Amino acid sequence: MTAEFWIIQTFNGLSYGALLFLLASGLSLIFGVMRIVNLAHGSYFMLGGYVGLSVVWRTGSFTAALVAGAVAIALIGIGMERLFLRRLSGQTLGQVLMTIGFALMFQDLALLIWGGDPYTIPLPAALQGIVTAGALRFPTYRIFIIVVATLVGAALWIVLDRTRVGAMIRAAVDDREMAQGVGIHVPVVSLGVFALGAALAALGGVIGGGFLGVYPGADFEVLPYAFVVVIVGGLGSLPGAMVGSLLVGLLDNFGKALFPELSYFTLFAPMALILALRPTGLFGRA
Amino acid sequence: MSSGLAAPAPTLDRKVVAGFAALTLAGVLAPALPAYPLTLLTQAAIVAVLAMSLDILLGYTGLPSLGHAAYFGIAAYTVAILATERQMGLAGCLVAALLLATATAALFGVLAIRATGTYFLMITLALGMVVWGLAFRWVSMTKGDNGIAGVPRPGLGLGWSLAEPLPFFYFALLAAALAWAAMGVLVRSPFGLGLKGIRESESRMRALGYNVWLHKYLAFVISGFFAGFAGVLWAYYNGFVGPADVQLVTSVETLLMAALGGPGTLAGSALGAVAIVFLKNFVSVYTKRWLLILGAVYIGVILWAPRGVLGAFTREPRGAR
Amino acid sequence: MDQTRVMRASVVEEASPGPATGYALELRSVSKAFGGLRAVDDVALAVRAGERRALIGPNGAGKTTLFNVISGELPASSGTIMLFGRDVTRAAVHRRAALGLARTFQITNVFPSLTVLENCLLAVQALSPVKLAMHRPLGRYADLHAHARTTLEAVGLGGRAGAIVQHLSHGEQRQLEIALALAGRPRVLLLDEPTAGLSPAESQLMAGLIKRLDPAMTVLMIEHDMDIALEIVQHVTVLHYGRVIADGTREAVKANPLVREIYLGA
Amino acid sequence: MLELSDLHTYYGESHVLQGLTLSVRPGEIVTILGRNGMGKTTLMRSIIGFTPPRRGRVCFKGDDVTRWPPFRMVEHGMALVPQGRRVFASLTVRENLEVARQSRTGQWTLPRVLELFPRLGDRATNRANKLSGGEQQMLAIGRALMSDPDLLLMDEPTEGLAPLLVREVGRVIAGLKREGLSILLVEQNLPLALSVADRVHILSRGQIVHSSGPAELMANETVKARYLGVA
Amino acid sequence: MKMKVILVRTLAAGLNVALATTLAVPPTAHAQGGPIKIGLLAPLTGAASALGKDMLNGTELYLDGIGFQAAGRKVELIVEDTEGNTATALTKARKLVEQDKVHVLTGGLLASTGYALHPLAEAQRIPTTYPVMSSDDLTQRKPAKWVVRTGWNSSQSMHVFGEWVAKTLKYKRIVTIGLDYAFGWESVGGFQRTFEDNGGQVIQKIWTPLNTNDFAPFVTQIKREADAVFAVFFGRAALQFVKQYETAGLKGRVPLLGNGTTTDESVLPQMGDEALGIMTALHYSAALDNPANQKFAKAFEAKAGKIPSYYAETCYTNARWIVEAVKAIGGRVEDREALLAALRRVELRDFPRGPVSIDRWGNPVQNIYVRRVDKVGGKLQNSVIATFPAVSQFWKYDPDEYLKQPLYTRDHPPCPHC
Repeated sequence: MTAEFWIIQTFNGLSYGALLFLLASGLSLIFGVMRIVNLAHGSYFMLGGYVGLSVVWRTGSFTAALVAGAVAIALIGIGMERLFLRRLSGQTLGQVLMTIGFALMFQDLALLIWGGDPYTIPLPAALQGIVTAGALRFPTYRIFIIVVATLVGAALWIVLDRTRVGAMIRAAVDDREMAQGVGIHVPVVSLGVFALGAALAALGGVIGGGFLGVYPGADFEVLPYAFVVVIVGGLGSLPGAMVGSLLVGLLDNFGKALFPELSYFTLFAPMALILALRPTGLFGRA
Repeated sequence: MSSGLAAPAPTLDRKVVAGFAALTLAGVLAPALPAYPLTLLTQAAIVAVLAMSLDILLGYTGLPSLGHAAYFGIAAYTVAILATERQMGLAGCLVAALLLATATAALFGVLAIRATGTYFLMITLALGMVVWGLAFRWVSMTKGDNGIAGVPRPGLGLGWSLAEPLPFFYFALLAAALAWAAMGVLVRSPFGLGLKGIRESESRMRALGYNVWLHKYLAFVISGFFAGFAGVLWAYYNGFVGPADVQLVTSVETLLMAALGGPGTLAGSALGAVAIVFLKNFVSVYTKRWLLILGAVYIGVILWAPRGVLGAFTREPRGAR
Repeated sequence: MDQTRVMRASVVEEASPGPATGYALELRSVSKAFGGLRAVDDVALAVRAGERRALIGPNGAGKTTLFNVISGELPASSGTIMLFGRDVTRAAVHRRAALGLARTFQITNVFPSLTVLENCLLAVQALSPVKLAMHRPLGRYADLHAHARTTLEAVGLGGRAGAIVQHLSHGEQRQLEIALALAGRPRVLLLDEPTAGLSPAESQLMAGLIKRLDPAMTVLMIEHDMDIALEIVQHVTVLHYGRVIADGTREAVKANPLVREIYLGA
Repeated sequence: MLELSDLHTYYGESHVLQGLTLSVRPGEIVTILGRNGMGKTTLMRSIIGFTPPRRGRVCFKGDDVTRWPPFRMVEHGMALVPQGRRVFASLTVRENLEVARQSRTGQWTLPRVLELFPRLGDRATNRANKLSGGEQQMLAIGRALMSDPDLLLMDEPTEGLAPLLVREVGRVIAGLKREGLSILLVEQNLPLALSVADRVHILSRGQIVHSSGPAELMANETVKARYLGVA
Repeated sequence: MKMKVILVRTLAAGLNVALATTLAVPPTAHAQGGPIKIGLLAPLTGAASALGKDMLNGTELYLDGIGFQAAGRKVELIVEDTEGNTATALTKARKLVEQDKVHVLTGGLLASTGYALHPLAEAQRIPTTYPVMSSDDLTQRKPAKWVVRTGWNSSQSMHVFGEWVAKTLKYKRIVTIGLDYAFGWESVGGFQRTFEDNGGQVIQKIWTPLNTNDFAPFVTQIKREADAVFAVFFGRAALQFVKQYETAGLKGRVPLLGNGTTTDESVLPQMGDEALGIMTALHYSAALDNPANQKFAKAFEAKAGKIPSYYAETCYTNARWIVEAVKAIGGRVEDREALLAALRRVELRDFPRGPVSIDRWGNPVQNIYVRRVDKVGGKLQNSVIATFPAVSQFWKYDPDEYLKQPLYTRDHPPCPHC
């Protein structure tokens, strides 16, 4: 194992983890504020990719695809929360089962609208190159993913930790009822968080569509990863989602590279270990 | 002691009666059934055992597990590997598979029982994925994504072959009925009442002197045992075991079955299992858009009959969280 | 019946060893802190076997917290808890119950979707190995049923055995709350506001019920209704800010100026 | 200001408030006394909307606000200092105050609240769960004031506080009254309750069993003994 | 209360009645003179649904062309969705055989499904054809009497390709990367065997789990001293791999070779210039220049709006194959033994893929084409650059000797130069 191997694989793991962060941070936020275990979150990722793909086809603009994907899926999320999930407020199991129903429907709708062919989202020329550093070669697009995730993470952190809106969200996480009792429109906050979570997943879907592609089945393929991240990091914790994403990205990558025979075991076993020691995850609170 | 203290004669629950009627009817009608409905009925009987095993946790103890396919799958894999590579017979396969499934549940239980509510959901999901990861990637043992095909139906040495659909149906029906009876006694036993108590109030159970952890743990292990039992039947029924049998979607579907039928009623879980097996396999005959319909049905049931189909007919609300 | 008898014997057996201090329940400088707040602060308490004692104090004085520490729901931050001379400070809740400690809850804590009889059966089988039996339906255990029905009769719920608990009135649920604690034939009983939310008539019934309890049973009760409390107990302990500020006969406590100030602003 | 008529509130099957009627006039402090478990906190929860009454009417500033969601109540000028303080543990002191600020500009601003409770200013960047009980109580009151209320609901603000702090809370309440705030106060500390109240009600088993001025109650040993006292 | 009991009972009872009545098939349905029923298993939902659609379109295209008539009888096509899941495929196969009483069972995607269907076909004695499922052993060490393969097997074209790469391209050191299951193993195994028999060396073998979507951890391991990389992927994995191979900067530095599905027309139109120059081998290319294929490709494009993939061709050919067999026995499909024998006797020269006959293990003997991805008229295509006629699954080896060798797996052939 050369130093080059370690550097490149670490880079691969980081960039994959960055993509996972986009996916998992929304899942974690939604759980934190609303206690909803959203099994349709992978669907947001997939649908976001498809919407982005359609937009690139029409407009040729990757930026437009990012925006349109995030907005469209945010709207879907709003519809789901407002019209369906809210009615089951407080019923964990009912909500879980309902999100499964949605996941199935989204899967079929995607097939109906976009067909079953796999696609990749065409990238703008600027993101296609390779950055070389000595003998090391880093794909520009993977650097881009890391940059986007870093920016999103920083923005989320600033909003959550430094703004009044963020304080309102955390207040709702701490004590939902009392948050209403000090005048916070908790239903609106919830809706906003749900929309934001869906939009982040969709953003991940569009960005992922540039190198993982957009295809049927992507929803349930990424979902376990998102859950592992959230479980390891701790439900409802943004720092947890950050650390969890990187950990999972790296574990997955090195597991595949070093022990291909046990690659999923190397991912899930440490997770089980973490849970055994800290049932609420690294950053979770009971 | 005051008067009239004799224990009431064990009255048979109406659901038990209905269940017996359904089993008997299925048994009587089976020879008249066309082969495919018979096949589906066989499948439903097996999956019903799985759903009921989950209901011990979900409906009776109030622990929603999202990793139940693990024990089912481990048992199925054990049978498949032993039957194809070691030509082991029914008894050997059964014992080995049940031991392994139960042992896995015993191990996972230690990790999972500490958590409650959503955390329990998530931890079982994670543990389920550990097993899936092994099934998928431990290629030398499980043949990875190829799965293990050609699991022979067991010979019973009774002169008739289980390879034919009808004998196998009776075999599966009998096995399912036995499992149902065993679980039925369990949930009506003092231990089973303890589970219901835990579902309703853990703190009170502790105050009464129950070791709540032990009760939950035993329920977890027993539930894994019966899931394993279903897995044994499944391996023989399908003749094929693959990673799809242990994946998240299978666990989710099992949870749906238990929940749709009304958690806390074994017969309800069985009904949920039957309903979903038939729904999946018949809607898909008539339309390519069956997933859409299935999803819509799930959502509809949860919205309008949140306690499940059977639960909607029973008087008492259930403590499913 | 046999199994129940065996169970009783074993309880006594477990409870008897240990140095005899003469107290059924003894607390030595027990404290419980939540973060910076000392909800229970250096409490010493000694209750003789068969004694009836009330624990009073204004809201937030730490009474329920103290109960939770005694029963084991909350671990004590420091101090020692002795049950019949045996140190149970680190024992789990169910271990203490097995030693003969039972409690009721201030907010009714029963099993709402089960029947009254099932509730009581849960309590009856709790201290017997039968609770882990899985091979026979509960209906076959005639002795458990008999015991459960006796207990229900004793608290006046004999006619309601088949009712689902959540359909009971609040008063009946409070009676059941007591029945659950009594079913295990405890030697030390902690009652947390047994009359909370009851009408005056219901409260009187409850008081009567408590008064009729086996005189050998040690009873420690939190009660806000002083009429009721003083009717039942001889001894009163007053808790304020987590500390014991008065301890003695009811007359002595009534006359205590500090107590009067807290309660009446006099 | 606030008029409650014939409120009935249930927790599940349990009938907690059994036809309760009372009113708070502008600038007045009305105190509710009563032992534990008599429905005092439920009353507060019913008014603010956490546990809406099943029957009866809540009128606030002339509007029927029965079953409004709590945040609308707050917008309408009601604020709650809840039992057990319930400050947002993971928020800083400043954030706890900021999130409660209503958009309209009124007389209660962050600087004024910090002026009232200088201790909070010192600890503005500390997380609320690091505060002492007394500080948390100040924060809960300050947080309620940030919405610039016309009516303040205070549920046992002295619970678990040391005597010195109890007096401090009393001073604050008296000060707020001078500002013209209407207050509905649930209290078990009799001296404090009587010192600030204009009128006193005693709640027992979900009903008002005694209403009078504070002086009358002070003098009425029978009522005190029956519903509040040890003897 | 009573009402509810009745409801529950009705539910239970109704279930049985429903089974007994509505689901029952009238006994007259399968008498001689009814339609000839073909049951097709295809993944119409799930990750492989695009391939399933091609399979369905190819089959329908042929049957449309003959007006769903053969040997004077109507032909009925009954399609079942497998979700790309073997367990589901088994259930649906039982449905087709047991409920629909199909005369021929066909379709299926995954090799694992092929092995799982084998015992079913034998037990049910149902004439079965495999147009897609390519696992070697289905027609080698574990052939099934009742199964005829109308498609190909995994190593068949790779034997040709390994030798061709060694002899024509003269590459010496090759890294293989492929999907970690039977199809990948057998494709790599076939390639490695003839490549090494002709002087080449496989210096590294990388296996990727089937659900890999990020290939970076694998691509970045490829040894730099390789003359070329040989890849085995299909569907979206092919799309992702080829794209990520380019993204990692390997394209243009290390030439990419592959098995046929890696650049199959099912994914080729969605690829960009990153696919240009990849050389592969298969028994078909949409760009094949023969009259039958031109006619087929044109008709398929008209029907499906896309160029035909090998999945489309193989199912089109498969449908014709079945119909030819039906015609050969005068439409007496109820005679299963006769139908099976006829299926094994079909030998035609004008399939789109070229002439095909069947060997005694049930596998086609057919042309293998070496192809290169070119851009023609702005579109990517698999241009045929070499043709090897009448290739058997045993290539130039003696069948008996060949069958003494173990099946190609993860570890066989071994990798002495790794």
